[in-house]
Amino acid sequence: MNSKLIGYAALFVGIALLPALGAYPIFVMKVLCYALFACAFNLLVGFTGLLSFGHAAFLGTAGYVCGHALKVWGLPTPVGLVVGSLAAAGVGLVFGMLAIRRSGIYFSMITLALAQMLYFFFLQAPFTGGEDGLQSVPRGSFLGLDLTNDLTLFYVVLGIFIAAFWLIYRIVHSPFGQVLTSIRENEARATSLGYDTAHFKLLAFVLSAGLAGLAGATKTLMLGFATLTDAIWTTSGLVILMTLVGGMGTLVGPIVGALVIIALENKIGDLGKLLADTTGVAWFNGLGESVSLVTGLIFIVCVLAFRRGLVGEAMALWEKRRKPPATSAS
Amino acid sequence: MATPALEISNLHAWYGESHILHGINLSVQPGQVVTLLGRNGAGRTTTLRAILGLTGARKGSIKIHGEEAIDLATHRIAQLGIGYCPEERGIFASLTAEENLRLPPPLRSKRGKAMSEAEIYAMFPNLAERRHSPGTRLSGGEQQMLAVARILRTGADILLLDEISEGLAPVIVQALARMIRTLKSQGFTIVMVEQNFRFAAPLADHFVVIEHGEVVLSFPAADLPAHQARMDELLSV
Amino acid sequence: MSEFILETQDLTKEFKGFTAVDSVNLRVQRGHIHALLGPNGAGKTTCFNLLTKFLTPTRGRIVFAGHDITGETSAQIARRGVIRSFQISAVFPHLTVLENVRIGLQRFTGTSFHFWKGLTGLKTLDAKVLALLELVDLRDMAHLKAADLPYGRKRALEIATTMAMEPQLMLLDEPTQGMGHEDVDRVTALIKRVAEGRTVLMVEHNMKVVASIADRITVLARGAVLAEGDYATVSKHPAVLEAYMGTEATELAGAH
Amino acid sequence: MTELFGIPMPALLGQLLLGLVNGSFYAMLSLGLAVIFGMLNIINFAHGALYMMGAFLAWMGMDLLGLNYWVMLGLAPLLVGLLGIVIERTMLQWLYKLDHLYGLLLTFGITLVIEGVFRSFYGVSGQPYSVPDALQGATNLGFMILPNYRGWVVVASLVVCFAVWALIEKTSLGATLRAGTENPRLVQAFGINVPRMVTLTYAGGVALAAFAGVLAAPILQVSALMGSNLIIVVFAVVVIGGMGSILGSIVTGLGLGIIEGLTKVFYPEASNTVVFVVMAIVLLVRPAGLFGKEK
Amino acid sequence: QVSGDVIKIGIITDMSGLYADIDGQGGVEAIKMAIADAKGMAAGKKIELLFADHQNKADVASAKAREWLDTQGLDVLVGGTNSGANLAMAKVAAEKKRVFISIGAASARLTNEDCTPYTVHYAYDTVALANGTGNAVVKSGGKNWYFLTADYAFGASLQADTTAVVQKAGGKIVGSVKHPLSASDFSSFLLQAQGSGAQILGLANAGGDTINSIKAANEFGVTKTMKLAGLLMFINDVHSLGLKATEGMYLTDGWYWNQSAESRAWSRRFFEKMKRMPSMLQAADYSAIAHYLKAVDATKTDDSDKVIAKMKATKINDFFAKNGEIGADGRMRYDMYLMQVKKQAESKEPWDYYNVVQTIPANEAYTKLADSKCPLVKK
Ligand SMILES: Nc1ncnc2c1ncn2[C@@H]1O[C@H](COP(=O)(O)OP(=O)(O)OP(=O)(O)O)[C@@H](O)[C@H]1O
Ligand SMILES: Nc1ncnc2c1ncn2[C@@H]1O[C@H](COP(=O)(O)OP(=O)(O)OP(=O)(O)O)[C@@H](O)[C@H]1O
Ligand SMILES: CC(C)C[C@H](N)C(=O)O
Ligand SMILES: [Mg+2]
Ligand SMILES: [Mg+2]
Repeated sequence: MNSKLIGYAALFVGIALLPALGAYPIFVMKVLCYALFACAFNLLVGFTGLLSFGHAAFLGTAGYVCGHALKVWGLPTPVGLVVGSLAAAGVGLVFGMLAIRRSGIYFSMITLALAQMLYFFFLQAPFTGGEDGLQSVPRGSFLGLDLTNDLTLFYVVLGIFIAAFWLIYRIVHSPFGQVLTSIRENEARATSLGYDTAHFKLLAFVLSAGLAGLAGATKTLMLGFATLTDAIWTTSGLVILMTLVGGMGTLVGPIVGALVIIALENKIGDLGKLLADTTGVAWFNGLGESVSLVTGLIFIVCVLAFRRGLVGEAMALWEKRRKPPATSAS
Repeated sequence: MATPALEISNLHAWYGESHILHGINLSVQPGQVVTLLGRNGAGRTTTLRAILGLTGARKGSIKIHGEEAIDLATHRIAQLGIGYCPEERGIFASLTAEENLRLPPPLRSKRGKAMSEAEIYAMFPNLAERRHSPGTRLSGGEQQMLAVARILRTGADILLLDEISEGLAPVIVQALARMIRTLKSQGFTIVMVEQNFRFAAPLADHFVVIEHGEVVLSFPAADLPAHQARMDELLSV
Repeated sequence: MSEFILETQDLTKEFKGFTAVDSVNLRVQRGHIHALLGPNGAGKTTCFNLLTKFLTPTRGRIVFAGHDITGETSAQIARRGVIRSFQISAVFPHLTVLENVRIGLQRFTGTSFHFWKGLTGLKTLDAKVLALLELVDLRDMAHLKAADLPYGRKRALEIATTMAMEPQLMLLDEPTQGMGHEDVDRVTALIKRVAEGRTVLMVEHNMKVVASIADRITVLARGAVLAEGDYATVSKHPAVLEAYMGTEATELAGAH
Repeated sequence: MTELFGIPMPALLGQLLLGLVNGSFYAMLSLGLAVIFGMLNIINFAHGALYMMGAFLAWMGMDLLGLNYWVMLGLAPLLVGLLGIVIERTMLQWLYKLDHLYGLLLTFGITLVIEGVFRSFYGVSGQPYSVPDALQGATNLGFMILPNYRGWVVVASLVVCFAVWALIEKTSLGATLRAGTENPRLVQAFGINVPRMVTLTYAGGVALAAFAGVLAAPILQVSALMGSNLIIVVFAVVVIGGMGSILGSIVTGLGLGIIEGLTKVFYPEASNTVVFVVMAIVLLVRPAGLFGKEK
Repeated sequence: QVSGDVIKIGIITDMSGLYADIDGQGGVEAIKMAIADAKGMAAGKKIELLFADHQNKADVASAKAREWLDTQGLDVLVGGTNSGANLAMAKVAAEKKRVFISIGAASARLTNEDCTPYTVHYAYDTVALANGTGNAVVKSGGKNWYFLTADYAFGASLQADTTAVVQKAGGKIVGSVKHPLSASDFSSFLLQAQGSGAQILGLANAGGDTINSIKAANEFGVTKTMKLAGLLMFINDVHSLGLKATEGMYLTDGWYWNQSAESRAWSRRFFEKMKRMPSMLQAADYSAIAHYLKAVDATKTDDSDKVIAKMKATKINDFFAKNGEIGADGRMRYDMYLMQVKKQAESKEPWDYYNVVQTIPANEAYTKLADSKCPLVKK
């Protein structure tokens, strides 16, 4: 347990030092926001087995609401973040009540469709700015810190991330988390023990939506805008991919997944140029525009061969080495 | 002796993680009728399903007319000449009685005699009458007849019949008994699972008793009196 | 208080064009071990599913301890003290044996929705859990993952979890299915032991088990009750012999 | 001019007819999804991408090889069907034992790859594809001028949908398919090569999508993203219909197209969302969908 | 003084979407020509060019802009097509105090409500389009208008500005319908327009959207009852629709390749590279960058404030514009043209599509500096 804590602490200290080591703070913040988004998503899929294909809705809702709160209502930054997250949680409650009625693929399809409905709403609602997005959201200040400075903002974002991660850790290791695990493992059995599994799933859904909202609100704060990209279904797909690549149901997996995917999105153009230069195949130059092709391939590979994700596979390897043969059946 | 129609050795089978069959051995000569006996849950149905590769994992050897079938896909095994009438009947709800009847295609091996539809309807007049009703609207007995009837069309020569007398009125059971005699006289090889000993006893050439996934007793019909006591112990409750 | 803890009236379940449970009137007496018998597909599991609301009856009424529970949800019924096991073993495979049982007990702490709390609060339950595990000989394995248990032990774990809920009525679906001889005996003894002071309704194919512990037996065939009574009565009932147990030795001899 | 609820009749009928055109696409796509789901238990996310491919193949056939619309109407589904065989054999078949969600995820990945390929070659802007000569022009229906091509789309898709329905419900091949969706293991035990049947079903389902794509090419812009927005609406259609019956998916598809058309008349702002709103209502009232079986 | 010892130019535009033909790769090429014509050097330093695709998404554009400005030491950012993306980039550039030249965007907001000290808006805007086409159409008798509007910043601006012009000229707006950017099916929108009974269908959209709405209008026979007014049409659009579908249409443009010998000469060079004639935007890309580079040369620095001041102080005189002038609000004002699409028979060579009907003087085409809503304009 303790070694785990040390591990997390080391991870966060490492992240905190990144800008000092020359990393572009906005990039790191972007990874952190997506990592939080993925962790929130993972809270649902990894611990209840419900695969939501509509999580972008929460990211988007919180982005718009937080942006509107800061820009139009002029609320203080922390309040804006909270309002955004609560709005996402509220949407989560409504979606959850509908979607929880079905499970498996149907659940995924329903969340996808509901999110798309919200997307169209955002497309037309006046306060979102439609295709143009909600722009020029002021960063304001956070407990007296001026956030217009990228570095200050970075530490605040990191702080938010750590707090949220801690909350997720808490949820997973709480009495509630125990029930969730049991539902994922064997829902019928959990029901037969007297748990109203729908209520537990709904709470998990709302918590996940709220935390995804926090990610969206933070992202809006950091970039200064909220747009439809946050709410569109490919973003829902992206977060699934991040979680899948990192490892569903592991705590750190989504963070790793977010890093890999965001880095890939940002650097793939360079990679393409490199490949084009070394191989002489000009087509690679266009790789930057083919992010979806590459992410698609990763998806396929993950589903076919890598279902536990990077962290999951690493953990499995580790376990195998520590505990040679499986306990033999008597 | 000729090549056995069906020869099973050391067959193991699992459902998920429960290990159900623990090394079944069974040899059936062409034209023979073998009856599998045992208590509920002993593993008789599982034996039939394992022959066709319908259980989870399995291992051992299954030879059909001398050909090893353990690694074949289910439909390839069937093509070697097997007609299967499952315990749960397996009548398809979305198909009419006639469609159910016509579902199994003629098998390539065609060692047995493929009955024509007319012959079948002659044998089971009820079915002719209800040929256009959805399969599951038939009464339990009719469904049972249909399940047997549809494998008689295919030209399979090894019939695996799982409790076909279950739930049928005595008259029908008698008809089935006659049918099995006919089939036997036509050279079919039959492996049947039966609870209804009264039905099975006069038909069988050979009895096999299964208990906890193992063959505990196997003897020709002629030796029945000699094994009476042991049978009592194994089958009675 | 009525002497029957559970009564069904005219309980019926139809699946598309087919009746799996057909007007069953079942009465389970308080304190009994009541066995439900019948050939495969007779509707036993479906009956359990109806009693626990995993399926909704097409018709009929279910009364438990004087309350009409026909309209209640699975979880509500469970909270009334009707706890079931499943035909195919139902443990939480990636939780430890201890956690498996604790999940059940946790319900009584009222903290199940507390997502902000740590697990320390649950640790107070551990002593009770271990005592229960002792009862089913699982104490030594308390910290293994349930998935790593041999099959028979999983069934024992399932029974322990069921027991932890201190149910008034336990529904056990083929608790000995898929077990070796010794496990069967162990589990039989276990059921006998845990049945003290409560009521058990069980489905079982293994007649030896039924004969040795059942106070009363109901035989189903094709969804309907075929016979009811104690073992002696039922095992001589001609319809039962015909439909279920097979012809007896005497007739077996007479067949030739 | 006659009016209904303050809406001029011609506008109403016109939008209804356009709704029917959209509904034809919903019907064809949800039908393919239903057929595939029945046999493979997989929700084929790639359906939209393969529909797009159908349209693109039509365009490429014309652009690169000079093959006309009618040739491509046959050829594109064939090619996409072949691709379907490859997808099923090399990827999907490994997933049947796993949770169905993996099928959804895998086909989602396939979607991204297919779209990515077309995007990297053709960008996201639409390629124009002209209406075949025989169907040029428009017919004045009195209440609206209906381009002949759109009329053809409705007719062709209805014919195809009902042909598929008849194939499945009325032929012995269809009987085998239906039996296969109920109990594939048993069907295989009768000596039928079920794995091959599964492959062909997938191929057939996606060929249907490609056919829809070719039909759509002259109406819509042929673009890499034309399938991805449509497929989500089709998912909603499927949730509403409930994967119960073949006929159900056809009826639901057409019905929702019409509902959408009506919305465009009465409350255009909601026309994008109406299908999803209907879905929410249906979920509240009948969680299993209109034609769905109770689980 | 030149930061980083290099003059870095970046262009972010639509390279793959519905506006890719109008600017896109061709725009990049035009800038490359400008750099080449400056011999790759300005103020004695090397010039470098970066380009990226914003996919018509404001967030992609602004994130990329921010990254380049933060990490690449970009000196001047060129915003290609799409007003939404340009409004977003203008904010980032202003925040980072770097020169931003918006070329493809139409929205006049860039030099009004949303103006910044660092924004230069080149080529055209919605006001100029409205003044040109809107006036011409009303004058030729088209009084009742219905708008088909692209649902984003540009569409809204164009509709609003045209509405003002039409109403001022005595016309009437009967209704409007918004369609999503990059829509694929226009049929139901057109049906609504047809039901309105208006004479003129004003297409407040652009690029692929305009092309498709015109096609569908023909298909549904809308053209039989209404006249189309393409409020923003580029030569590429006319090219892909063909003269048959477009002949006789009025449109407003800031530049036409065949308008003068100078223009023809430059355009032929462009044609060599791209195999098609340049649009107004591509020519403007060249002109704007050449103007910027001259300002850098003159001030011997890449300091934004100094360069901008110089750019505003110098008139633009090249093949693209005569006596063009950048105002305090950032608007580059120059003469615009009302064009009419030639009849098929009149067209002598490929890309020979327009007759110049009227020159609209700069001060009539654009919002007067004094009327600008930009707070930078001292009144
Ligand atoms: N799908 C399954 N999953 C898990 N266990 C199964 C499955 N099917 C059967 N079993 C178990 O396998 C054992 C053998 O069952 P089988 O059906 O072969 O018995 P049987 O001898 O045919 O008896 P009967 O048909 O009278 O029940 C039983 O314990 C049964 O519960
Ligand atoms: N969800 C369902 N849909 C349709 N039919 C069902 C369903 N569940 C059960 N059945 C059918 O209902 C009948 C009774 O099944 P049930 O599982 O209750 O039998 P059982 O008595 O428990 O048998 P076993 O001893 O094999 O467990 C069977 O024919 C079965 O196929
Ligand atoms: C190139 C143009 C068509 C872009 C459009 N004018 C806009 O401002 O978005
Ligand atoms: Mg059996
Ligand atoms: Mg059962």
